[in-house]
Amino acid sequence: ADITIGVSIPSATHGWAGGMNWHAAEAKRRLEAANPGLKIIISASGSATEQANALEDMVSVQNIDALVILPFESDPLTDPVRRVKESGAFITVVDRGLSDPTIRNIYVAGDNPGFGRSAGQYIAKTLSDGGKVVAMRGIPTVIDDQRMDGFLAGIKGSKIELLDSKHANWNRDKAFEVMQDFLTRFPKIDAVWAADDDMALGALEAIREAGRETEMFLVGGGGAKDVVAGVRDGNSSIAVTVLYPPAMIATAIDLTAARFISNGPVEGIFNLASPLITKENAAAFYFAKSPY
Amino acid sequence: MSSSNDSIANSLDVLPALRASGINKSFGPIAVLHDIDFEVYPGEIHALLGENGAGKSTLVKILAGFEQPTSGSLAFNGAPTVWDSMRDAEENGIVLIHQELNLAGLLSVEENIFLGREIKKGLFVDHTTMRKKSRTLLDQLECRASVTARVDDLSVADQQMIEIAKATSRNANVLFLDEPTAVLTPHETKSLFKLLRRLKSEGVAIVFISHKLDEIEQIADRITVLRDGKHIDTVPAHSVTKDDMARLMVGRDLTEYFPHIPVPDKNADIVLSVQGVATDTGIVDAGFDLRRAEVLGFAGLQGAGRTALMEALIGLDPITTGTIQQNGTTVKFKTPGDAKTARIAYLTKDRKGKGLLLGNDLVHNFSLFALEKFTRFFINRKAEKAAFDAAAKQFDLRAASPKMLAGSLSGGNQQKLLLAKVLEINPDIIILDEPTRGIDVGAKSQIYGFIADLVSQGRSVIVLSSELSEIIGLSSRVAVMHEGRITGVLEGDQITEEEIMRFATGLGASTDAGKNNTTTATTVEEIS
Amino acid sequence: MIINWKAAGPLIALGALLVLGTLINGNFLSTGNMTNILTRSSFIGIIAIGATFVISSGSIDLSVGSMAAFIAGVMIMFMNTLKDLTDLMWLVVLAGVLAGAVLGMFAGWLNGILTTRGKIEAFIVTLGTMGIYRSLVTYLADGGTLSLNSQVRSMYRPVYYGDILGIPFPVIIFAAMAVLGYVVLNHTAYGRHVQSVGANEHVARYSAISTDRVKIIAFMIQGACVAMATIIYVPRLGSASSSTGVLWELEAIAAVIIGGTLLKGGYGRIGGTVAGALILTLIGNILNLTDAISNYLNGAVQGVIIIAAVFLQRGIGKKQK
Amino acid sequence: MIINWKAAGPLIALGALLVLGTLINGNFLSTGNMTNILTRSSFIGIIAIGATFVISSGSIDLSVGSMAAFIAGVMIMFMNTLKDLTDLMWLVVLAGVLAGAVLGMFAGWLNGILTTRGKIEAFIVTLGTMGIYRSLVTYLADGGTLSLNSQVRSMYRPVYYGDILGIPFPVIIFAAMAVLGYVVLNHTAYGRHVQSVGANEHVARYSAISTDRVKIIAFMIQGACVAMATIIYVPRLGSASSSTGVLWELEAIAAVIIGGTLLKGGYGRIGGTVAGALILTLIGNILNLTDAISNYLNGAVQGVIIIAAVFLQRGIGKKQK
Ligand SMILES: Nc1ncnc2c1ncn2[C@@H]1O[C@H](COP(=O)(O)OP(=O)(O)OP(=O)(O)O)[C@@H](O)[C@H]1O
Ligand SMILES: Nc1ncnc2c1ncn2[C@@H]1O[C@H](COP(=O)(O)OP(=O)(O)OP(=O)(O)O)[C@@H](O)[C@H]1O
Ligand SMILES: [Mg+2]
Ligand SMILES: [Mg+2]
Repeated sequence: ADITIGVSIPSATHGWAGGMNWHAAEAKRRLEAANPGLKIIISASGSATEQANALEDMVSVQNIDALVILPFESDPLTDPVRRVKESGAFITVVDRGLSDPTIRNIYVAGDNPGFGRSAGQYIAKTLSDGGKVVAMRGIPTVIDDQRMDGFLAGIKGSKIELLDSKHANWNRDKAFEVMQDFLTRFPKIDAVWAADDDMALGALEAIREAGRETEMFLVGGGGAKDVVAGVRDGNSSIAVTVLYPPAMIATAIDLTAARFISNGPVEGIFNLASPLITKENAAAFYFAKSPY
Repeated sequence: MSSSNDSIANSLDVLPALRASGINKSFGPIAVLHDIDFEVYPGEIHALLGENGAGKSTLVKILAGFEQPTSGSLAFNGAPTVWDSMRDAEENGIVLIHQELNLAGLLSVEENIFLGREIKKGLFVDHTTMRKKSRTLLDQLECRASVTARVDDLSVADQQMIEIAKATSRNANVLFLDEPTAVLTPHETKSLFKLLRRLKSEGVAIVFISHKLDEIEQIADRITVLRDGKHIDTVPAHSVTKDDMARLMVGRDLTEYFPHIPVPDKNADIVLSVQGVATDTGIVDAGFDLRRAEVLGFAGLQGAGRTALMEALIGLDPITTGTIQQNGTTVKFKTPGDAKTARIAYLTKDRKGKGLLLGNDLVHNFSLFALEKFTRFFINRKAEKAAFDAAAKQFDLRAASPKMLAGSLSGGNQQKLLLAKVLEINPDIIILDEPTRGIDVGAKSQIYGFIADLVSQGRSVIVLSSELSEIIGLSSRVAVMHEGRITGVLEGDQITEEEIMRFATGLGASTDAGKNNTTTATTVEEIS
Repeated sequence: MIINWKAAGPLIALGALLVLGTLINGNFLSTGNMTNILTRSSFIGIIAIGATFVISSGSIDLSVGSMAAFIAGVMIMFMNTLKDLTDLMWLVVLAGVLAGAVLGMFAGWLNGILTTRGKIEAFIVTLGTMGIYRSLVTYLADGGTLSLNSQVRSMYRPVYYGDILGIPFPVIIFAAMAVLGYVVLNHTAYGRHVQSVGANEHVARYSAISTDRVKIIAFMIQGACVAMATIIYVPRLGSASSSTGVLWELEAIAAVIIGGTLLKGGYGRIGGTVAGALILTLIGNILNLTDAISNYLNGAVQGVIIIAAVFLQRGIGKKQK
Repeated sequence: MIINWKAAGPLIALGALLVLGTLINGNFLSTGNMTNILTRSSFIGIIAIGATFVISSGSIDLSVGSMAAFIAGVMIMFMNTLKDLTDLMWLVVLAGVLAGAVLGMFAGWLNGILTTRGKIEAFIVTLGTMGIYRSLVTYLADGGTLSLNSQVRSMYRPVYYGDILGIPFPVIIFAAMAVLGYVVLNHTAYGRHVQSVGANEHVARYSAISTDRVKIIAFMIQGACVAMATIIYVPRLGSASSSTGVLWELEAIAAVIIGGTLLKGGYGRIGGTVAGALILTLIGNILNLTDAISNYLNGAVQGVIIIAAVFLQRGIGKKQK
């Protein structure tokens, strides 16, 4: 191959990551078919250490010309990516920025604080007379913190009372149980914010089981297709969700490939906003074939 | 009964190496030792005698610091002592060879011998020296096991020799041997006795436990007899006969030793016919016939392959070539379960490792082999318990409770439990490997009685034993093995120690009394 | 005073947690919460009943969590496919359930065969199959989530959400499995054999017990239990993904050990296992009912309670003896 | 022809993987790649050397991954604090390294004490401490990432990235630890005691060996090894978070077992452990070099290779005998 692009992403341990893996594979298929000289190597890693290993292998064995990376964590991967950069590769960072912004050539940025904020603001606006809210967080990580902080910022100044927030590990089963216990604990809940659609779906099941779906609404996040479909059809207690497109990896691969194929000097920051997905616009965010 | 307790003390005019006074020991509510006084002098071999469960092992464990007495005191070289731990005792040169083997099977011979007492060169262990010393120790015992072999790969007898070598490497002042000869052949016993006599001459105090009274006669200076946890008497060995010993132990006269077992006639049905069997465990072209209602003895030196042959026959090890016929039809036992279905039972000689679940209760152990008998869909615990009670009575099993753990039984009672377990399936063919290992004289004749009963019911018994007297006393015919082959089958008048030993050493029949005569004589001499 | 600490250990821990829960939240003892706890315990509980057999036999099965995810995935795909072939939804569900059961027993058999015939430590075999099943379900789901067709699901829902006389269906199954497990372990020849093989494999072999068979069956019981847990799991959320069942193996093993079964084999207690599963669920429930403890420390609290619960029976029990 | 399969098993697997890697990618055998593999193996390898002791002694330690994360977290916080107190960066690093070592040994000691004095199965103790350390590091990091101050880091960097005569520093440490471990296990009284405790604790006790002490020291060696691995890990990524070291325990145990050490204790092989660690790293490396296999199936490939590697020595080895 004339041009080798390495794509390093976290492995598909939960829905959103699964969607992202799928979009990466789609992009590879599409781009390789269209550009015979292009080779894309996707490597999914289960931890920051494994991802650092994968980066080393891309440099020393695969001789990549460009790297598209969605870092497992920002700080620990900064140095390994720097070493890739030192090998002369072009660097595209996706979603989570590195600690040192000078390393990257392209940054396709997700907006985690905005993700939380949109949800918070929506709830604050909908419950303008005040209301009681519980929140469901993911696995304790920086992203999770950013989303939560964004959410708190979103409801700041409103009459919303945050009853409690618990970690449900981006996991439907855990969310189901946490929600059951929230329902036991709080006689009145007006809204639930889940920092990920998988968790929203789990929580929804628990609410249905308790027969309290008319009492409260849910706000999810991520844009899982089941949730998007529900929002679109308006028949779900999940009123809205916040977009955090797993397809951003495809965008990043496209941008990186374009840099080599069209020889265009593509560099810079591409901010992906985290807009609300509502009944009105949901259809546009529905990908039938994506696993997420 | 009066005793001559102090005669040796007076004559030697030395302090006892170890003295116990007023020892009581209870396990929970069960008292097993009552007010025992005991002493052993340097340069003395003091035999401890008693029925199974009399408390011999418990007493020596207390003396060696492995158990704490409930009450009573110890004195070491005259000074009162309390062994806080076995380590404490061991540091004072008190060494105990347990009744059951205590070796780390995955480690080598040399590693076991020096375990906890490694010889070091600076920071590191000195393999070379330890191997050399191990070799010397084993050579003294005339044990040929390789010092680098894994203990698991050795025979039980060799393992026992490793235990002895381990004990002697400790430079003991007081050496306790709890039935060391139970798994040894006469030949090995002889090597052991040579060693014991040497240690004795070096001033070591030795306490020796055995149920083989002729051994006691040979080696002991004094004899202490326990019965039901009580001290019965301590006497100089030369003052008593074997019959006296037995009477002291059991409390009554022992009559007929071996029961009369009728010899089946030559045309009796052949229940088991083995032809040309070979295995990967060292058996070569083994063949024999077992008749209905007979006791077929199997004799041979240690490692001759008797156990290996039987284990292969019942499906524990694969048979590479050869055929087995049971009652005229060819059979193939792929697993011990197949043999069991064919009503063949095998009693292992390794009761601790392969016979009993030491951490389980007696009933569980008893019924394990014959469990189907008590099971329709569920286990009928009542029937199970009833069968156990019956067996316990039949085999004179002395246990505090059926709920106690098999591991807490005395050695001899474990053996009885094991016998009861394998006989519970009501087998047609019974293979007994060292059936009286660790059994006291009284119980021994009981077990011989069972064997006679089995035969009178038309069952056939194979007995493997390293006690020639047992083989000769019980068997109507004796198969002798040597290096994996059956070298001869002796009948009637041919069954003598000399003849058996000729075949066991591979010399063949004694019809030609010519050139081999001297060799034979030496071998027999060495072995008896 | 002699207390049987072995048996009492888990019960004391259970009691202590119940008191703690009551103190923390008034709703703790409500029927709703108790029902939730029991229902939730059923998954791990049922799996742990199987694990009691495997562990009693001296083995261990690390693959149960992934196996559950894999079975759930296959069941869902299978039912979704069948649904297009027939309109009889009950038939679809029944077929799915059967497929799950068969697959579970097959998976258990595979673990057993590799362990016995391959002479590979169960730890390694099941570490391997754990990775394999986890991968396969990820692959089947294309990295995402497999969701059960909603029509099938509405037929299947009662298996999780239904109840008989107010007792949720999963709880009934859990109880039935516990009774069955108890009877098999303590009142059948097989149960004795399992514990004998775990206690001393040589002795078992010399007692004409086919040790390989006993172990393989133990793994198959484990597989069947995993399948049963999965069968009631699938209708709950109607989905399976790569994150389904993660760490269930550790929870199941913890439940078994907390319950008093010895990890080295030879002795199993189904009653204790049930208590162990309840304890684990209770810890999670109580942590959810309070915000006294930083969320970040949940794992630490769990760790401390697990160690304490086992200490209650092992440490103290031993000393008493 | 008699081959010692026990010893050859891991080497054959290693050889097969090397051939496979070469076939897959021409650059596989390049110095760069080989250096990477060796360097990478050092973490798991060093931890696995400690695990060889624990497993030989008949215990198991599931806490090593979390322990590594916790030690890394504490080291980073400690160094970041010290950095404000002194300008001598080498002193800061030295103090951090020492703190890590002490903490590691302490954590090992704690596992040991709970196992021996508390009479709790090592599996449960270390499952508990695994949760505890994981929680603590999450708590310390406030749910996020603890990052080492960049000034300290530049002083510390060579410990991971430096080399002596072209041999990376971590590889040198790994080799040194392996030699040390080998000597201790095979040529000291302690090494024999460890194996005898694992083979038969009763016998060891009857040989006047203080079995508790032996086990506690084994856990402390494990702790020290975890600390050593962490000490070279910290400069690599310069951070610690709740996801640091996840599943390292399984990798370490797998390396040990692949290497031929018996899980039930009594027999340990440091050389095999080193081979086992290399095998595991190689699998990951080869999977990174090819996209012939769907990423989703990585775990399955790993699982199969692990089982196959152990089968090579256990299954075949046994049959030969
Ligand atoms: N740990 C224990 N718990 C309960 N009872 C025990 C325990 N150890 C020994 N016993 C009992 O103490 C009694 C004496 O046992 P001991 O082993 O000392 O007998 P022994 O004289 O050595 O018999 P043998 O000749 O059969 O070896 C037996 O009844 C035995 O069951
Ligand atoms: N060459 C061998 N290879 C493997 N196993 C063996 C070999 N020889 C014997 N064994 C096994 O070792 C065990 C015990 O051996 P041991 O020497 O005590 O028995 P044996 O050969 O039958 O001697 P004896 O005739 O005294 O009973 C048996 O289970 C036997 O199967
Ligand atoms: Mg005894
Ligand atoms: Mg024999």
